[in-house]
Amino acid sequence: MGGKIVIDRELCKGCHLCITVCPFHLLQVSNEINSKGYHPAKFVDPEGKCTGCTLCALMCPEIAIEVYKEKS
Amino acid sequence: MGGKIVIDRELCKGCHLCITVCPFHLLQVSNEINSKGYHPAKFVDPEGKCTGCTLCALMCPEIAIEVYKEKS
Amino acid sequence: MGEKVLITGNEAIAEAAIQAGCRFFFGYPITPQNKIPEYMSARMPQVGGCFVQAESELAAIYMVFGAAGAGARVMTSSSSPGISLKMEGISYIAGAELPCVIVNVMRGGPGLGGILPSQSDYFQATKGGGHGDYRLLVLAPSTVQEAADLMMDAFDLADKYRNPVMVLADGYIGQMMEPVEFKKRSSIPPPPKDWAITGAKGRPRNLIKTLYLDPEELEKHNIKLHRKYLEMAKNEVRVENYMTEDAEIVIAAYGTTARITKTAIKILREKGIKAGLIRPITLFPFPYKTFEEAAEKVDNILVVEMNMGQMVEDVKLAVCGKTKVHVDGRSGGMVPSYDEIAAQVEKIVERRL
Amino acid sequence: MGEKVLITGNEAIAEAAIQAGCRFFFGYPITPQNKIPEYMSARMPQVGGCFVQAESELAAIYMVFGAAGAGARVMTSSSSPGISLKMEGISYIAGAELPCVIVNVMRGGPGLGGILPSQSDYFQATKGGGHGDYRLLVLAPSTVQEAADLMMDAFDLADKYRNPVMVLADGYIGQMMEPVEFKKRSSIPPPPKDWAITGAKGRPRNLIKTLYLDPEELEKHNIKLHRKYLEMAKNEVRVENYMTEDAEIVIAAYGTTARITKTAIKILREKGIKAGLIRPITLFPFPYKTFEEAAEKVDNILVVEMNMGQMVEDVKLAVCGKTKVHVDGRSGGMVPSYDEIAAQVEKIVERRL
Amino acid sequence: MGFYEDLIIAGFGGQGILFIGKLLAYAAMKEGRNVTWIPSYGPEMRGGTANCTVVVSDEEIGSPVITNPHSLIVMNNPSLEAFEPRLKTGGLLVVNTSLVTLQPKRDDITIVHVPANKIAIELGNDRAANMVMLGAYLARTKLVAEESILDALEKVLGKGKEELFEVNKAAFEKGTEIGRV
Amino acid sequence: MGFYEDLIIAGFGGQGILFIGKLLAYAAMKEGRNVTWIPSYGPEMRGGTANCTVVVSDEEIGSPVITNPHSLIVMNNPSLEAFEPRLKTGGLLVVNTSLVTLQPKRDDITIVHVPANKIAIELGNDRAANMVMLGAYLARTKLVAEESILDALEKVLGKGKEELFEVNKAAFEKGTEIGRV
Amino acid sequence: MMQKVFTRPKSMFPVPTHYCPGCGHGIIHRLLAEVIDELGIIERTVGVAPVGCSVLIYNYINCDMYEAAHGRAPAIATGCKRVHPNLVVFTYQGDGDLASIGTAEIVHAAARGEKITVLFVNNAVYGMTGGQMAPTTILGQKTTTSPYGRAPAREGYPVRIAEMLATLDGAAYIARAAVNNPKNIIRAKKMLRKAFETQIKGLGFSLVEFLSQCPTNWGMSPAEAVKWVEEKMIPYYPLGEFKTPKGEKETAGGV
Amino acid sequence: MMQKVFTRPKSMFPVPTHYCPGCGHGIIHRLLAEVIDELGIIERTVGVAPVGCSVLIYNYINCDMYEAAHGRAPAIATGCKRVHPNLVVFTYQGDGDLASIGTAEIVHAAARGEKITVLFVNNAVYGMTGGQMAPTTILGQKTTTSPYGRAPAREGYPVRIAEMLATLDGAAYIARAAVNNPKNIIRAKKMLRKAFETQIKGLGFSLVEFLSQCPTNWGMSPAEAVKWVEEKMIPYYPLGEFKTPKGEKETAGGV
Ligand SMILES: Cc1ncc(C[n+]2csc(CCOP(=O)(O)OP(=O)(O)O)c2C)c(N)n1
Ligand SMILES: Cc1ncc(C[n+]2csc(CCOP(=O)(O)OP(=O)(O)O)c2C)c(N)n1
Ligand code: SF4
Ligand code: SF4
Ligand code: SF4
Ligand code: SF4
Ligand code: SF4
Ligand code: SF4
Ligand SMILES: [Mg+2]
Ligand SMILES: [Mg+2]
Repeated sequence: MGGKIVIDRELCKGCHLCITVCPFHLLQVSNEINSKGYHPAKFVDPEGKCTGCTLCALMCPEIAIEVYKEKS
Repeated sequence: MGGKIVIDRELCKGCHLCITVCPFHLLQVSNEINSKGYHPAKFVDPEGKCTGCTLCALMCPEIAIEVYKEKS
Repeated sequence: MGEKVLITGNEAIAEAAIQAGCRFFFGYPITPQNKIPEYMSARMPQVGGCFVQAESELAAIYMVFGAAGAGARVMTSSSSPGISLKMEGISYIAGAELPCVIVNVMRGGPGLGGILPSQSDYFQATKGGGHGDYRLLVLAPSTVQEAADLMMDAFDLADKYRNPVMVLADGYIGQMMEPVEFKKRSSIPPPPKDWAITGAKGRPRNLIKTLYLDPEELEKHNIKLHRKYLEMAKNEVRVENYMTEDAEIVIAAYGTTARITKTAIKILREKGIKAGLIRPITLFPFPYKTFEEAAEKVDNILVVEMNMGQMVEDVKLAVCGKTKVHVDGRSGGMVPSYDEIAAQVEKIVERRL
Repeated sequence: MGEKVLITGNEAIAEAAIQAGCRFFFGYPITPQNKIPEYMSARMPQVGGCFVQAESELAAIYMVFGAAGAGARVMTSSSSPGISLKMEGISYIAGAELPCVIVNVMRGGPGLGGILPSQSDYFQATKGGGHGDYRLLVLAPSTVQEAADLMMDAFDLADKYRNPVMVLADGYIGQMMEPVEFKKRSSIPPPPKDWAITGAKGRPRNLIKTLYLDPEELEKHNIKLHRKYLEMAKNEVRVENYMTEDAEIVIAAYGTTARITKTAIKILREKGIKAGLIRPITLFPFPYKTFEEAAEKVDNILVVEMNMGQMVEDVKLAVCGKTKVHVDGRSGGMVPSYDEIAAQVEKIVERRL
Repeated sequence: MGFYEDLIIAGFGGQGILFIGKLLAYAAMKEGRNVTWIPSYGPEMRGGTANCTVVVSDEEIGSPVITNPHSLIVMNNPSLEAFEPRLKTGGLLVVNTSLVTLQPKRDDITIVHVPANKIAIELGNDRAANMVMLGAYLARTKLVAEESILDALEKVLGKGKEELFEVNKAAFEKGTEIGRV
Repeated sequence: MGFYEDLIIAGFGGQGILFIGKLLAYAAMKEGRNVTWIPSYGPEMRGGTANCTVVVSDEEIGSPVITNPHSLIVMNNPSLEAFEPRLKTGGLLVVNTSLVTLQPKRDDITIVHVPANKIAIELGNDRAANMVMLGAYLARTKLVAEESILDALEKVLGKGKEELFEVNKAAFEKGTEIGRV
Repeated sequence: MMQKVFTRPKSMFPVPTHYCPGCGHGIIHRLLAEVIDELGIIERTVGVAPVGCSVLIYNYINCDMYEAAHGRAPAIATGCKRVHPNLVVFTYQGDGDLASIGTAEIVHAAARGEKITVLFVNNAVYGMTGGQMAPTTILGQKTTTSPYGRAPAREGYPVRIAEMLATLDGAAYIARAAVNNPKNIIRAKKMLRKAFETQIKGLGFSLVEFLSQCPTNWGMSPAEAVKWVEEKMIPYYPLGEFKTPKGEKETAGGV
Repeated sequence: MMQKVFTRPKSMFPVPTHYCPGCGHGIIHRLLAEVIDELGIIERTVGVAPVGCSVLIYNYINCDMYEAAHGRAPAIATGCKRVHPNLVVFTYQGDGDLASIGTAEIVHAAARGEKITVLFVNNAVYGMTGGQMAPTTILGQKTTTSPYGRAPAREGYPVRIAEMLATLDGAAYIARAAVNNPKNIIRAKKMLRKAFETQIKGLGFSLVEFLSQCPTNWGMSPAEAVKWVEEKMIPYYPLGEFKTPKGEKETAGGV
C-alpha cells in the first residue's frame, strides 16, 4: 500500500506543520526560497515509506499537499 | 399577639393582592373611589383577628400598608 | 377606488409596505412607532411574509441587510434612539447598495429624550449619521395618506437606485389617525436582482460586500455612489408649493410642521399677509432649486421645524445669501402652533427685516 | 522643555490623555487606532488608572458614560464603523452633559470600507450623527504634536462645557510618527463636579438622566444645550491662517490634507501663484467668520478633503455666495497629492473661474 | 369656508377617552368629511392622563394640533385645570361631574354638566361613562348624526358583543338626552 | 530652502522595512531635524507587502505623503514594480538583488545593487538584510551620520541584545561599504 | 402598646409610583430598599435605572442614580464601579432591557466578574412599550408582537438568563426568585441580600432574576397574574440559586 | 497505479490564502469545503463572512456570500434564511466577532433556533487587528491589550461559548473541536458535518467551536502553537458535543 505526496512549492508557506505529523518523517525543510520568500517543505522518501496516510495533508493549512496511494 | 394594619387610601391602587393573601380575610374592596379613581382596599377586623403577620404588606406593591403588632 | 379606512400613520405605513410587496420586517419596539411592528406581526403571517422581532435595532438592521441582500423587499422601523443604533448598519447597507426601507418616527432627543413628536433627526437622516460618504433617499410625509403613498414609492425607489430609503416621519404622523385610501399599485415588477444571494445554481456566485482593500477601488466605489446621489438629485426631488405664487414671504416646513404652517398661512392671509409654504417632500435630495427660485422673489424665508435649527442649513445653502433666512424651532416634543408661526411671520413682515 | 520623542499619533494621543489626567479608557480594537488601546492597556495600570477592553464600541461608550458620570476624566477611541456604533451613546452623553473625550481615527467608508486614511466622517462628527439636537466640540489635529496638544485641551474643554469633545483625526495622523514634546500642563484643576455620582453621603443625591417626559422641560433642556453650543461658537473657534494675507486664492483643508496643501502652496508660490490655506482646527464650532472675511478678499476658495464633499457645505454656509467655492475630494483611502492640489488651483486661477 | 370643528377629550387613561375620539372621527369620515385624531398620553400604562384631539372639516385639514379648541370634553380634575383655559371664547365645555369636583372658572363659554359615571353605574356599567359624555357633546354640536356613532360603535365592537353594544348605546342615548336639556 | 530628503522603503511584511524607516527617522530627529514616518501595509498579518515613507527636513514638513520620492529602497519584486516609476528623475534606487529578480527599467536614476540577503546570511542572520540596505542607502545620501543610526539601533534594541546589535551593526557596515563603491 | 412592624423603608421616597395596580416592580423596589437599609449602605449605593417601566425608579429610591440607555445599564455600572470601587453599584433591568437589547452587556459584565449587583425583572413582556414579546415570553403566550402565541418555529424559544449566566466563571452569585406570593417574596429578599453581600465582599458579579407580574400587558387581574406566574412561569423558570460564591454552593432549581 | 486520495475540495478556489504560515483558518476552510462537497450542497449554500482575519473567506469558497459587519453575521444569516428557507446558510466567525461584539446576535440566533450553521473559530485573540485580547483569551495569556497577562481582577474570565449556548433551547447542535492535530481535525470535520446536517434536517441552530492556532499573534512557531492549543486551551475549553438534536445526545466534555 505505497503512497506519495506532491507539495505545491508556491502554495506552501513553510509552516512545517506537515513535518511534525508525518509518522515516517518524510518531510523536510527545503533550502530553497519560493517567490513569497518562504522555505517550502519537501517530500523526501527514498525508501518509499510513504503510506499515503494523508496526515500531512490533513494538517496543511494551505492545501499545498496532494496525496496519492497505490490502488488496492 | 394582636395586630392591625393601616392602609393609605391614596397610595392604594386597588390591586387587591393584599385581599388574596390575608389568612383571616380581613381586607375588603372599598366602595369608595380615591382621587385617582381606584377602589382602595379596606381593613375590616371587627373581631380583632389580625395577627400583624405582615403578609398583606409584603404583597402590597404600593407600600400602602403599615402593620402594627402588640408588643410582646 | 379603494375604500377609505381610518387608521394611524403607523398602521398606514405598515399596510402600505405590505401592499407594496414588502414581505419581511425586522424591528424592535420603541415608542412612538410600536404599532408598526405590532401590525406586521399580525399581518405578515397572513400574507406569507415574515416578521421577526430582533433582539435589538442593531440586529434588526443587519437582518434587513441579509434579507435585502437575498433579494427581498424588506423594511425596518424605529424611532430616534433606535435609529442611532442602526447607523453602522445603514452605512453598510448603503455601501453594499442594498435596497430597503427604513422608517424613523422621530421623537424628542438627545438621549432618551421624550416620547413626543420631533424633527430633530434631520441632519442624521440627510447628511449621513453613519460613517463614510453615503446618502439615504429621505421622504417626509405630512399626512397619513401621504405616509402610505410615500411608503409604497419608497420600495420602488430603493429598488431603482439600490439604495436604502428612509421615510422620516414625526411622532404625530405615526400616531395620528386619518382616513386613508390605499392606492392600487401599478404592477411594474421591481427590476431583476441578479446580484442577489439566492444560491449559486447555474450562475457564477454572487458576493455582497463593502470592503475594498485597494483604495483605488474604494474610491471608484465612492464615486459610483456619489454619481447615484447626483442622479437622485436630478430625478427624484419632490416638493409642494402651497400659495407661493403671490407670496411675499415663504415658510419652509415639512411633515406635521408643514400642516400646522398651512393653518398659519390661512390665518395670515385672512389678515392680508401673503404667506406661502415650500414643503420639501424629499429631504434628500433637497429641493434646492425651488428655494433658489423663491429667493429671487421673496425677501424672507422662515424655516419652521421641530428642532433647534437643522433644515435651515439646507435652505441657506439653497438661497446662498439672496434672501434672509429665519428659523423658528420648537423642540423636545413641543410643537409650534399656527398662532406662533403666524405671529413670527407678522413680526418679520412688519419689521421688513 | 520636555524631550522630543518619536512616536505615532496614536501613541501621542494616548500619552497626552494620560498627562492630561485621563485615568479611564474604555475601547475596542479597530484599525487604524489599535495603538491607542494597546498603549493604554500598558500604561493605565502604571499610573493607577484603568483600561477596560469593552465587549464592543457600544458598550465602551456607555462605560464612558458611567465613568464620566462618576466624575472621572475618561476617554474612548475608535475608527469610523466603530464610531457609528457609538452614535446612540454619544447622543446620551451629550444629553446628560457628561464631559469626555472621543477619538475618531477615520478610515474609508461606507461600511467596512478600507483601513486607509479618510475624512469622510466630517458630517457625522459636526452635524450630529446621533439623534436629537446635540453637538460635539470637534478638534482636528494636523500633526502628531498637535494631536497631543489638542488631546490635552480636549479634556479641559469637555470639563468646561460638560460636553463630549471629539478629536477627529485621519488614519495618517494616527499612524504617522513625528517628534513630539509633551507640554507641561498648567495645573489648573478641572472645575468641581458636584453633579457627579459619588455616593450621596452628606449631600442630596445626584441623578444623571436624559429623559424628560414633560416636553416643556425637554425643550428647556434643548435650549440650554443650544446656548452652550453658541457659547462654544463664541469662545472656542480655532483656525490657522497660512499665507492668506496676500493670497489670491484660498484653500480650505484640515488634518493631513491641510499639510499636503501646505506643500502644494509652496509649489504654487514658486510658480508665482499666491495661494493661502485656512485650516479649521475646530470643526465645530466652525470658523465661519474666517471664511466670511476671506470671501471679501478672494474670488475662489478650494476645499480639499478626503471625502466626496462634506466640509464644503460649511464653507459655503460661511461665504454665503460671496465667493466661488470649489471642492477637490479624494476618498476611500486615496489621498490628494500636493501636485494634484496645485494643478487644481492652477486650473481655477487660469480659468479665473 | 366649509364646515370645521375641533375638540379635545381629556381624562385618566382607561376611561375610554381615546375610544370616543375614534368613534367621532370614524363617524365623521363616514359622513364624508376630513378628520384627524391625535392621541396623547403619559408614561403610565394604566392610570395617568390621556387625551386626544379630533378635527373635522370639509376642507383639507391643516394643523391636527389645536391651541384653542372649539370644544372640550373633560373627565377628571387635572384635565379641567389643564384645558379649560385653552378653550375658545364661546366654546363648549362638557364636564363629567361624577369625577370632576373642581368648578370651571370661565364665564365666556357654554358648560354642560354630565354626571357620567353616576348614569353609567345606573345603567350597569361604570365603564360606559365615556359614551354618556359623547352623547351629551353630540347633542349640543351635532357634529355627526347619532346613527353614525351607533354604526361606528357596532363596527368597532364587532360581532358577539351585543350586550356591550346595548349598554354603550343606552349610555350614549342617556347622554344625548342630558345634552339636549 | 533648507535640507530636505524623502524616501520610500518597500518590501514584504516581516523584512524589517518599517524598522529601518524608524531608525532613520529617529536618527534624523536626534540630529535636530523634522521628520515624518508613515507606514502602509496590506491586510496580511505576515507576508504581504509593507512600505513606509520617511521625510526629513529642516523646515516644517508639509506633506508626509510623497508622490515622487527622492529615494527608494526596494526589497522585493512587487515593490520594484510599484514604486520605480514614481521615483524622481535623478533619484536614488537601492535594490536588494538577493530577492529582486526583475530589472529596473529607468535610466534617469542612480541604482545601487545590494545582495542584502546574501550578505546577511554570510553574517549569520538572514533577518539583518534590511540593515545592509540601510547602510548602502546612507552611504550614498549621508542623510544622517552612521553613528546616529548605531545609537538609534542600540536604543531601540534595548539592553541585553548585544549579540543582535552586533550582527545588525556588521550588516549595516557591510551595507555602507557597498554603498560607497 | 402597638409597635410598627412594617412600614416604608427609609431609602424610599414617600411618593406614589407610576406603576399599574398589582405590578411586581413596586414589590421589588421595596425589597431593594429594605436590603439597602438593612445593610446600611444608602450613602454609598449607586443605582442604574433601565429603560422600561422602571425607568423612573430614581423617583422612588433615594440614592445616587444614573438613567441608562436601553440595555446598557451594565456598561454604565462598569464605568462607575471602576471609578469608585468602594461604592455599591446595582442595575435594575427588565427582560427586554437585559435579555434582549442588552444581552452582550450583561454577559460580559458577568464574564468580567464586574463587582455589581443586577436586579433582573422578568415579566415575560415589554411592559413600557405596550406588551410586546420579550425573549422571556413563554411558549404559547400572546403578546402584541406574538399575536398568535409564541411558537418556536416563528419566534424561537424563551431564554433562561440565570442558567445561561451561571455558565460564566465571573458570575459569583446567580439566583432566581418570584414576587407572586409572600413566601416567594421573603425568599427573594434573602437572595437579593446575598447578591449585595457578594458584591460588598468583592466576590464578583451577582444577579437575582425576579419573576414578576405585569397584569396590564398580560390582560389579567392582579390576582390572575400572580397565579399565572406560579402556573406558567415557574415551571419554565425554576426558582433557586444557580451559582453561589465558592464554598457556598446550593443546588440549582427546586423551590 | 497511484490514485489521488487527497486534494483540494472542489468548492475551494485554487488560490493561495492571505493567512499567516500555520494559521488554523486554512484548515477549517478546507473542512468546510469538504463537508459542502460531500453533502453536495454548494449550489444552495450561502456563507456569511465575518470581520476578522477570515473576512476574505469569500476569496476561497465558491458559493454565494455576504461579508458581514463585525459581529453581525448571525443577523445577516437570519435575514437570508428567512427569505430562502431552502438554502443552507452558514456563518464563519472569530472569537472577537462572535464572543465579543456579536454576543447578542449569536445568543439570539441560537435562542430563536435559527436554522443556520455557525463555524466559530476560537484562537484566543483578535487576529486581524494585531493580537488584542479576546473574550476567549485564557488566564495568564499576554496579548497586545493584556500586556501583563490576563488576570481575572482586571480582565475577567474567558467565556466558554459552547457551554453557554448549550443552555438555550433553540440550540440543536453545539460542539467544540480543535484543529491542532490530525486526529482532532478528523473529529472536527465529523462535528461540522453533523452541524450542517442538523440545519438541513431543519432541527434548529447548530454551531461548532474550533480551537485554532494563531502563531503570529501568539508569538510562536506553528509547531509551538499547535502544542499550546493542546496544553493550554483544551484544558479550559474541553472538546466534545454539548448538545445534540433530541435523541442523539452525547455527553459533554472529554476528548
Ligand atoms: C434603543 C431603544 N430601543 C427601544 C426603546 C423602547 N423601549 C423602551 S422600554 C422597552 C422595553 C421594556 O421592556 P422591559 O425591559 O422588559 O421592561 P418592563 O417595561 O417590562 O419592566 C423598549 C423596547 C428605547 N427606549 N431605546
Ligand atoms: C465595528 C467594528 N469594530 C471593530 C472592528 C475591527 N476589527 C476587525 S477584525 C476584529 C477582531 C478580529 O478578531 P476575531 O473575530 O477573533 O477574528 P480573527 O482575526 O482572530 O480570526 C476587529 C476588532 C471592525 N472592523 N468593526
Ligand atoms: S503544512 Fe503545508 S504549508 Fe505548511 S509546510 Fe507543509 S506543505 Fe507547506
Ligand atoms: S501521506 Fe502520511 S506517510 Fe505520506 S508523507 Fe504524508 S504523513 Fe507521511
Ligand atoms: S395590595 Fe396595596 S395597593 Fe393593592 S389593594 Fe392592597 S393596599 Fe391597595
Ligand atoms: S397583617 Fe396578616 S392578619 Fe393582619 S391584615 Fe395583614 S395579612 Fe391579615
Ligand atoms: S405595564 Fe406591566 S410592568 Fe409596566 S407598570 Fe404596568 S404592570 Fe408593571
Ligand atoms: S493573525 Fe493569526 S488568525 Fe490571522 S491569519 Fe495570522 S495566524 Fe491566522
Ligand atoms: Mg419586561
Ligand atoms: Mg480570534
